[in-house]
Amino acid sequence: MLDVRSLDLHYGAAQALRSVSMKAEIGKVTCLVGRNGVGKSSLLRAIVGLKPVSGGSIGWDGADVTKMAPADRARRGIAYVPQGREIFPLLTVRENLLTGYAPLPRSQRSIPDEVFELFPVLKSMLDRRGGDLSGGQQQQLAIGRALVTRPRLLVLDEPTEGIQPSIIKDIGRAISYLRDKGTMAILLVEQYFDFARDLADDWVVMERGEVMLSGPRSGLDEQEVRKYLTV
Amino acid sequence: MSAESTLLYLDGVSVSFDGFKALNSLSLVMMPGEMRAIIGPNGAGKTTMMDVITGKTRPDTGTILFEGDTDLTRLREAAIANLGIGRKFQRPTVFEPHTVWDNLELALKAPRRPLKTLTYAISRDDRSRIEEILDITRLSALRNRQAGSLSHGQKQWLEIGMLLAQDPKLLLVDEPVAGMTDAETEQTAELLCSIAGKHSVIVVEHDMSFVRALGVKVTVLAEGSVLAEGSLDAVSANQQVIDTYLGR
Amino acid sequence: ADDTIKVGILHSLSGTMAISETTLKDVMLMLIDEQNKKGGLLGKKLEPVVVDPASNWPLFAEKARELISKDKVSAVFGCWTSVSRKSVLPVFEELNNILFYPVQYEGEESSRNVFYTGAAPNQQAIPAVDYLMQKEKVQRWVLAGTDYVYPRTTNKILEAYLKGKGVKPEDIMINYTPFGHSDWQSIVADIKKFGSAGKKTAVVSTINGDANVPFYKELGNQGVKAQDIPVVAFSVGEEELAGIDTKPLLGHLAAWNYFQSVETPANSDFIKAWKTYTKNDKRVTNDPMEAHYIGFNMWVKAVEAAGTTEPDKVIDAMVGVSVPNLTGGYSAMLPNHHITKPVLIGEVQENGQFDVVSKTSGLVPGDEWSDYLPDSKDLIADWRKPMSCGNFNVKTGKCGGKGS
Amino acid sequence: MLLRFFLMGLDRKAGIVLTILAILAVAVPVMTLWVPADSPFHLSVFTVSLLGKYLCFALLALALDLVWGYCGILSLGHAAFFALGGYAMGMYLMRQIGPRGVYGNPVLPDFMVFLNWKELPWYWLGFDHFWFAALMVLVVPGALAFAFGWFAFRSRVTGVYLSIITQALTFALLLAFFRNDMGFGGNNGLTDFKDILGYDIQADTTRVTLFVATVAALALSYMIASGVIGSKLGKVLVALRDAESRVRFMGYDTESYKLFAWTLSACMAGVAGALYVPQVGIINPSEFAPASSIEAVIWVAVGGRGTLAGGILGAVLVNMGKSYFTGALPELWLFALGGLFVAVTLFLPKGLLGLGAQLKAKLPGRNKTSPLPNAKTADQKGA
Amino acid sequence: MRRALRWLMAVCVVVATSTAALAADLRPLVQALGSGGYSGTEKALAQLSEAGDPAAVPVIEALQAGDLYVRKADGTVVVARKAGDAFTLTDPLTRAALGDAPAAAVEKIRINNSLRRAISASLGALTLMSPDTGVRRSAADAVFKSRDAQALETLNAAIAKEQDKSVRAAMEQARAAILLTGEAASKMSDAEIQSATDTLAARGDRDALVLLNMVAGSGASDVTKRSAAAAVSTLEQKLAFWAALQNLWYGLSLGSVLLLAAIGLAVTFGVMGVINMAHGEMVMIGAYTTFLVQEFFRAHAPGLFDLSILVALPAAFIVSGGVGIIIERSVIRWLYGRPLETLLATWGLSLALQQAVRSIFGPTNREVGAPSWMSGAFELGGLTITYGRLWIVIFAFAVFGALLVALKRTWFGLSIRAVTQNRPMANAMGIRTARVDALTFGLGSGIAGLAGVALSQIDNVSPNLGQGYIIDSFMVVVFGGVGNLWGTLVGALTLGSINKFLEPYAGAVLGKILVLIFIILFIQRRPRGLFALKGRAVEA
Ligand SMILES: Nc1ncnc2c1ncn2[C@@H]1O[C@H](COP(=O)(O)OP(=O)(O)OP(=O)(O)O)[C@@H](O)[C@H]1O
Ligand SMILES: Nc1ncnc2c1ncn2[C@@H]1O[C@H](COP(=O)(O)OP(=O)(O)OP(=O)(O)O)[C@@H](O)[C@H]1O
Ligand SMILES: NC(N)=O
Ligand SMILES: [Mg+2]
Ligand SMILES: [Mg+2]
Repeated sequence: MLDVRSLDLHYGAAQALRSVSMKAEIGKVTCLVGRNGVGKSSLLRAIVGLKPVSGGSIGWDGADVTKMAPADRARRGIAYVPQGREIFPLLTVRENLLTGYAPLPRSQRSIPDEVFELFPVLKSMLDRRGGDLSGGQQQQLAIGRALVTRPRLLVLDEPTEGIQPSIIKDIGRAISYLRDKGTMAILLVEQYFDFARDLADDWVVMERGEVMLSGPRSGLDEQEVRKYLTV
Repeated sequence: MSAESTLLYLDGVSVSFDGFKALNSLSLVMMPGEMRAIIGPNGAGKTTMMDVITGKTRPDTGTILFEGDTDLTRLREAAIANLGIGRKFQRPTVFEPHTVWDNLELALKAPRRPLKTLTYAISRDDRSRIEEILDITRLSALRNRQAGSLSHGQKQWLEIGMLLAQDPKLLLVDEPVAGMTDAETEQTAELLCSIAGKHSVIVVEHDMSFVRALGVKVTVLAEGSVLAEGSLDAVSANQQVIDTYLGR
Repeated sequence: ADDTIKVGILHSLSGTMAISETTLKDVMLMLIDEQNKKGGLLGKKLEPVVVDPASNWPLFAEKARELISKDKVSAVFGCWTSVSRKSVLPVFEELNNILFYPVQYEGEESSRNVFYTGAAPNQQAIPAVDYLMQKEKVQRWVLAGTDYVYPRTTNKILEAYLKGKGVKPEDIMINYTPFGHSDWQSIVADIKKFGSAGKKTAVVSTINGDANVPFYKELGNQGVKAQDIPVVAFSVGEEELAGIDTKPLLGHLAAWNYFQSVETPANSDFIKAWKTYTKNDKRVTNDPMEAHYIGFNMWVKAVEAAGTTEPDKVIDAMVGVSVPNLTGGYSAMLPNHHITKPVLIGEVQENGQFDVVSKTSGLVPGDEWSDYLPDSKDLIADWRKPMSCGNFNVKTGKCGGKGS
Repeated sequence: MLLRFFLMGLDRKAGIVLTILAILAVAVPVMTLWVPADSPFHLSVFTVSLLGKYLCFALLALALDLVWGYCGILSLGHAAFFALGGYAMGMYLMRQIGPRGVYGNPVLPDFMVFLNWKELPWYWLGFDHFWFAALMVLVVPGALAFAFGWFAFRSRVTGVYLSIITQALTFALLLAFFRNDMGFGGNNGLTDFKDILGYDIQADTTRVTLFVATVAALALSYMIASGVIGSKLGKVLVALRDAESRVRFMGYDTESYKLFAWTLSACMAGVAGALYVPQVGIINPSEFAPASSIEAVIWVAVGGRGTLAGGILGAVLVNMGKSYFTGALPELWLFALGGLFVAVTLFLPKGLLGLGAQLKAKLPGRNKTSPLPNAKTADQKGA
Repeated sequence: MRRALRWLMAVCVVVATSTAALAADLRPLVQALGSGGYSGTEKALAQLSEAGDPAAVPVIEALQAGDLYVRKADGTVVVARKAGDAFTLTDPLTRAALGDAPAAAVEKIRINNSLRRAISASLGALTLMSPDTGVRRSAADAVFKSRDAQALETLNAAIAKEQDKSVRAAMEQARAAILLTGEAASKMSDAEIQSATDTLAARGDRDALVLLNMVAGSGASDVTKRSAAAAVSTLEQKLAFWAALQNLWYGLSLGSVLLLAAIGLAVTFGVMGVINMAHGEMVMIGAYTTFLVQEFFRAHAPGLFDLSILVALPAAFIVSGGVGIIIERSVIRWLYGRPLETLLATWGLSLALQQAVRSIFGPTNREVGAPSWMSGAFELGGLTITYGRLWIVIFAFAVFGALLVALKRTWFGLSIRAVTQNRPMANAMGIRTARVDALTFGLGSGIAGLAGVALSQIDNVSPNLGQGYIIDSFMVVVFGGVGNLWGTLVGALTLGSINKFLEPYAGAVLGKILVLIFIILFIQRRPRGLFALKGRAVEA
């Protein structure tokens, strides 16, 4: 289980997160929503270790990973699909996927079938450079790459951005499939509310660097959540 | 169809990368004041089409005319932009070291020659225009922030603002609402509708509710050429479009 | 303080010239140290002031100025390249101080404030060519040099000299290479080719320090033997050879005014002192070091004669001063501020030393204005009063070059 | 309009820089020429020349910062323009020697005489007039920069490719000027100057005047540079530094913008070189050495890139350090200087001028900043 | 038939004279070697070889080796070999031991170039009959060079006796050389002249050309001249062809040197994006490591000196690589994402490293020797190929190949590329970027160290070594296209060849200028280098 406690985070002098606490459980999809610039991506970056925090703690699987390097968190099963894709532009699609081997022992180093089932286009473009792909294709690659690491915590930052509707649906199905396997905690940041609503087991709603609401879907009023997303 | 009286005229445009045809004899016509939504699978060639129009990529074959007689394939990017073609990129690209205000000031319609910019002094009109855009994009409070420190969505807005400031005849808008909340999406749709008429707009989006809100003719691109064209409802009913794009 | 006499040392300790000049700084420190052990000069201790002009020519001028006006040195020993000397020259003239310049150079200069203790072209190049012509019966000449003023001028003089001796233009090949040139394959091949016309051929090398090691390595590898095509060099001494395996180079030549291998008591003392001073048994000595040795001793003697370190007095006292050199004779300061030197030709030995195969019978006086260049053959320098002129024209009888 | 242009660039920083320069321009002559030599306030002529040299380098650094700091063109060949300006001035000074050369030839410089040149090459004509030489100081580097930039920018040569061809340019010039056949004195260069505009070049008053001229040139260049930077053109430059193609899509012809800044910068560098030569007394091809250009880049980096004043500060401090260390620590100074460069990059990422901003940023948010790349590259890089 | 008869007669003469001469007759001649300076020695040597007694061979060899001394006390010429501080003396002719003598008691008989030539000539003449094939062959070569007419008779005899085909050919060439250039030429028949020129022309090398040229320009008969001139022109054509090939080889060889120098930079700069001004110093450190390794061999295992380079290779890789890792961990790692600042820091490091080496090893050149298998040259057709260059070419390609495999085919290579393209994301994928960075920089530096080993064979080992290569290396990497190893390969070879192609026409200086201008113009046409990466992936 991911357990974030009173996290503070700064960009220079500006504070982006204020005492943020939240949880994400295995076998559940936790949806993090909020308007532009409230700090969702910042929180995810803190969780995967790309942005050092200035206070608070991040627990994963019972261990404190607050100070751990991103690579070590990846080795503990945390995988990240960043906002803006961040694929390796000059590596081929295949090589991009292979980078997912890094945290795996040699015996497990293979690309899971579900990657190509989910994103058949990747299969046909294995030798194309990642940077040459279209925006949506890159997004698919970024998700596929994360899946190669066999994560137990999958952190997704707006994974549907730029993706065609049919594949969004596929991604939705994939996420529920992964959740239903029950081995993975999924933390999803999503602006596309309908998509999020269909998947969310738990909600976390942020505003101006703070968590305003959180809890299981059953316990929260959807209108309440939406309120934080309107202008 | 003749190119006269059209704003933008694409005929038989093909582009290939190392043998891969990103655009395959694409033809498309835009009238002055028209707004068009373009949808299509990832990799269909939508962004490539904008690259070709704006001079970023040179087509292998095909005709691209602006306002009936200007051959865009011969012009460099800056010249094309100066004809009145503005663009918002799929990935928000803003001038990160500059403040939000300066970003808009740079985008603002004004002479582009070096010596003119050297002696440029901002006028009252220009000032109020920027204020207005800040207002529209809800960035007023962030006007002195460095663009580099904006969040993803904020940058999207800034880029839309820059496009407005440029005041082009033709706006090419690549995925404007990616990363926006549903409410913002609606606003953006309204915004685009309000500028159409005076301007021509090509919008690329995957968000169907947004496309629906625009309420304009839709062109579906697939594998580098036009698959279907018509109202959103019409194309949505097209089985091919459903299979390759919308899904079930 | 006033109880010491300061001596400036202006040699590059970093940059491209450090490789050559650092040794000269060391030898100056040793000479000053020895002089102090002997009781100093005029009852005062000598104090060396070392600065690093870093192989940067304008910095040479700046440092010279600093030594003279800030440190108030009585004389400066320094420079290696001609351009560094050219750079400091106006400074020494303006501030009226003394520079001892220890390296062989192209000539065509005589300043009241500079004493040239290295060889002028007639003290190195011409005798070397004479030797090859007479002893090796050389008829065909390759003049190979680094592309800068010293080689250019020297080659100009040699070309004129050779032509004067009846060498045909097609028997002279001139080749220039950039500083630090390291790929000598084609040039060595060209030399071999040029040498295959059936006439005895030799190479006269004015290749600058750095480029020599790769040059000689290539000569060795391509099997250019001294017996077939001898190379005589003017810038290759013991120090340069220390970096090369000399076995394949046996018999190639160098012309200098001093070799470490010369067996005289003065020289063995000097070598011993040098090895002791540097605490390194393998350190070699070379010609510019001897030049500093001579220059320093001349200065000491002149200061003693003048009873002061005041530059004007010392400059006047310098002319005519004669001190022992390391090759068993005396070198004297001439009125043109150049000195008399013996010219030695040495052949490279397996141990990296030179075996002297020829020595001029007497001392050769340094000729500042070459007799082989049309515009300088009428010029002489004589810094004695009342002439006191660096470019006196014997034809017009006027000071100031050709005049007009 | 011109006035407004200059005023535009006048912020607080410019005020400080110009004030310091003004003080120098007044105090240095007074302290050198009128304060008695035994007074502690007396400045020796030696120091004045040294200061003059630093300020010439400062002008070069300023010119470089204009293109590097603001247009992102890392020139590794800027010393070429400096040297060309220097040669233009050197040629004038050579011609001023007249019959006072060692061979007494009234027309030919000494090096031409002893290499048997018969007449002055055509490109030396006119350099006996100061006005012509002064014009060439601007025109030669400017024209070379214009031609080079015109091709390079149009071909969209950017980044390291541009840097390396600027280096190739200066290296080629170095080798060319080494050649005696070029008629610029080969490796020995031009030296032994006698006077400038009829005044003895070694006279104290001349030296002080040259110093004041350097200060004035630096001040004027600073005003021009900061005027340019403060204008909208300056903003375009900064914008294209990081996102050139984006600027193009907005309708700006980025090539002409770069060309403008590049040529302006080259002219400034040329002026710096022209002022440098009479003060150090020699110009030789080693000024073209790639290392000279890299050193200039280093000054800017040390002072703070993209700040204008930083270049000036860096050039003066590094060169003062060099002057001092080469005298005080002749055997170790490279460690000191090398260490300084490393330390600046590690501890002052924005250079000396960035120190203030850095401290300010540190104070309120006592957070540990990431040692790894700034968040910026983490998020905004990529395809 | 008539010729055979003449040879037979000649043999008889030779045998007669050699039996007639006795060791006792040689004694005064040997003694004369020690007096009269160079010219005295030379005269005595001439008489000694005229005597034609093989017994003189060891004496002359001792003279050549510098082992012949004069005992000061009585002026006797002795063979002296150094034994500790003193010399062990033996009689040059009888080899009888003559006891020891202190260094001061003997004086070396010095030789100069003309003596060396005379020695080779007389040794050649005297050893033509040696039982050892190798000795006979070099004797023939020596006679060919000396063209000593006195050797003619011996030569004829030797040819008659010679069984070995190639030695015989060499002897015949020597004979032809003597005949054509000596006085005999005027007495020869046209056919004989023709056959002699043919023999020489068949040799087909520059030495033959020299001779034929001499003949063509000499005072010989018109027929001789004409036939020589004809041979000259065919030979010249042939040589011109080989010269063109040779030039190609020079280009390849210079290209390999550039490749070696640049390839480490292709990693630290091309792949990692560090503007590594200290690259040259890594090369230098490799060269100094070679020096240290050789010092060790010289001191402890002089017999194994030929292996020193093989030991130096891994040593240099480790030392330079280690220094690289230290630099990366202490400085570079703070600078990722700020590529321009790496220029400043590595420039500072480069200054400090140069000075450090200067302080430790002194400013002057250090001697790095060539193992025997890297010395000298061999002929391949009309090409002269030096072993040193050949090995460098092979080595450069080997290093290139190994690096290519490492980067393209291994997990480490993939991590390197991932990390350098997007460091934070690679880290988030689980790649330990710190380690990869350190190892990558270490790899680049280590390769630079390897280059240092190779360059130590052809260049100065001095603190400035690296400075001489840094600019060329950057040119190569950029010309080829940053980040593309193949570009570096092709770039290096192209620039090397162009340089060598231009050099003969333009001279080294102008040639270099032209190459630089070529690079500038080329980059205008291909603004991202020869092997430019294209497409969206790079533009963004
Ligand atoms: N590199 C940065 N430097 C300074 N401030 C930053 C930086 N990145 C983000 N911020 C600021 O931190 C705040 C939170 O940003 P964050 O990216 O976490 O927002 P977000 O919730 O993900 O928004 P979006 O929905 O637009 O992606 C924003 O106000 C943003 O301006
Ligand atoms: N430089 C290139 N090299 C190879 N393939 C390329 C290159 N540029 C584009 N492509 C390919 O061309 C196709 C069209 O890409 P484009 O970006 O135009 O698609 P798109 O319609 O904008 O997709 P999306 O909706 O995902 O943004 C894609 O399959 C892409 O992989
Ligand atoms: N004077 C010389 N050797 O440059
Ligand atoms: Mg975000
Ligand atoms: Mg797209």
